[in-house]
Amino acid sequence: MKILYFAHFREKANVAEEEVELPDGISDVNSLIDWLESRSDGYADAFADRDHIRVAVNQEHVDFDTLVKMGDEVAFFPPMTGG
Amino acid sequence: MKILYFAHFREKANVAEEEVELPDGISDVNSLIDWLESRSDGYADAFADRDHIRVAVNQEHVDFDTLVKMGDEVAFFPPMTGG
Amino acid sequence: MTIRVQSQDFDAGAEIAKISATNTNVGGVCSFIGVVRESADTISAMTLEHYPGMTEKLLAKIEAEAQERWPLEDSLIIHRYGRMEPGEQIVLVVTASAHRKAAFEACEFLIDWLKTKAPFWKSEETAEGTKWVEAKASDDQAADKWSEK
Amino acid sequence: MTIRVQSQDFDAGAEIAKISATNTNVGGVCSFIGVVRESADTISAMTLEHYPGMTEKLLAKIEAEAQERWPLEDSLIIHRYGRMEPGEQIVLVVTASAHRKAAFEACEFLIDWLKTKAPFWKSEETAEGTKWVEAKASDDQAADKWSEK
Repeated sequence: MKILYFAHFREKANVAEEEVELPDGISDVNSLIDWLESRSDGYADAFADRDHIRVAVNQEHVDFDTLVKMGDEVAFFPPMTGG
Repeated sequence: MKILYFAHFREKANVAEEEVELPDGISDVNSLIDWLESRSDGYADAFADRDHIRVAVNQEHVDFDTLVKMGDEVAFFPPMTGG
Repeated sequence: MTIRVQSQDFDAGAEIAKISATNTNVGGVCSFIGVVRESADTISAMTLEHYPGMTEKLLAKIEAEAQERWPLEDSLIIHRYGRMEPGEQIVLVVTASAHRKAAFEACEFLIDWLKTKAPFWKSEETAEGTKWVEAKASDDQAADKWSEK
Repeated sequence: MTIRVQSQDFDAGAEIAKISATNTNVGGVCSFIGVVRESADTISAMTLEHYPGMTEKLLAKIEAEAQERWPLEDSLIIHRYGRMEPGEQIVLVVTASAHRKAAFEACEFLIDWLKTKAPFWKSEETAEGTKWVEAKASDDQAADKWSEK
């Protein structure tokens, strides 16, 4: 699975993009976040405030209960501030 | 009194601007229109549909019961269609 | 805070760029360009007549009202008169503000107002000859929505 | 019906003029230019980051939605990314329609949407260092008013 990090997610996790092998038991965005948080203090910090996490799976903005699988492109970012 | 005519008022009355001496008894826009109508068939035609007459006295859009006097600049025109 | 009533065409892009560069408090610039449209009657041209003197006076008044109602950093109204063919520009309204909502509202307020309250009259050249354009109820309604209670 | 996501600046005036000349069904062209504003914290610059690929996809989708909801003759969105200083242009939205109300509504819809739903993130350089700009509730409310029932 390819994971992209934008804005403060990139800064706190200290990675812009990575390929990960998913451990067993990860089926949706919620469980993916739980696992990522456990990887390091930086990741834990990035994902601490769940209300401010936005997620896209294969470039579609989705909810946390969306299913994810190997081969997906998942992106984490804060609420948008364009325009 | 200086009277200006715009759009179809100018075409029907066949005058763009004129200086008139007011006869006695003309005190407001209503009585001014009554008098103008009586001057010729062209004027009568121009002022026939009172709902579509707009009037300005000294370049201020006003109601028909507004008082007028010698020295005023009075203008007649249809509803505006700018922009 | 500029008003121009003129027969000659204008360079909308250059005018908008000028307003946009006003000062660093400007966060948004909204503009509207009115263009002569070819309607169902296939107009070959239209002619705009106005009331010189009163037009400028009223435009200055309404621009001042927009300045009072919205926190504008700058604004511009250019309105043409005379004969214009389809595709030609008739009117330009530009508003600049710190915030986009103010810029949008003031711009729409000004154009709605110009349509119904500024002393301009349009005549159209159609296949059957020249005729005066009738005022539209929808334009009055658009202008009325800005009336203050 | 054009979308550009780019780091370089754009000539807003020339872009607006192009849309305005689309065809003789165009009666009104509305445009909005978003500009980097010097705020209370006196920003020296801001940097816009985006999600390449997803941005273009979403912008195309929202432009198609605007085309469906309003009778537009043409539209243009240009959104920049990268570092920009106060006074620089960030975004341009232009809409052209036979009628001004459609042009205004579609333009405001697009910019409200870009503020809240397009994958762009701003960071500001302030006296205390660089910080990410927080999303504003007022922007969400502006975008929500366009939600279809």
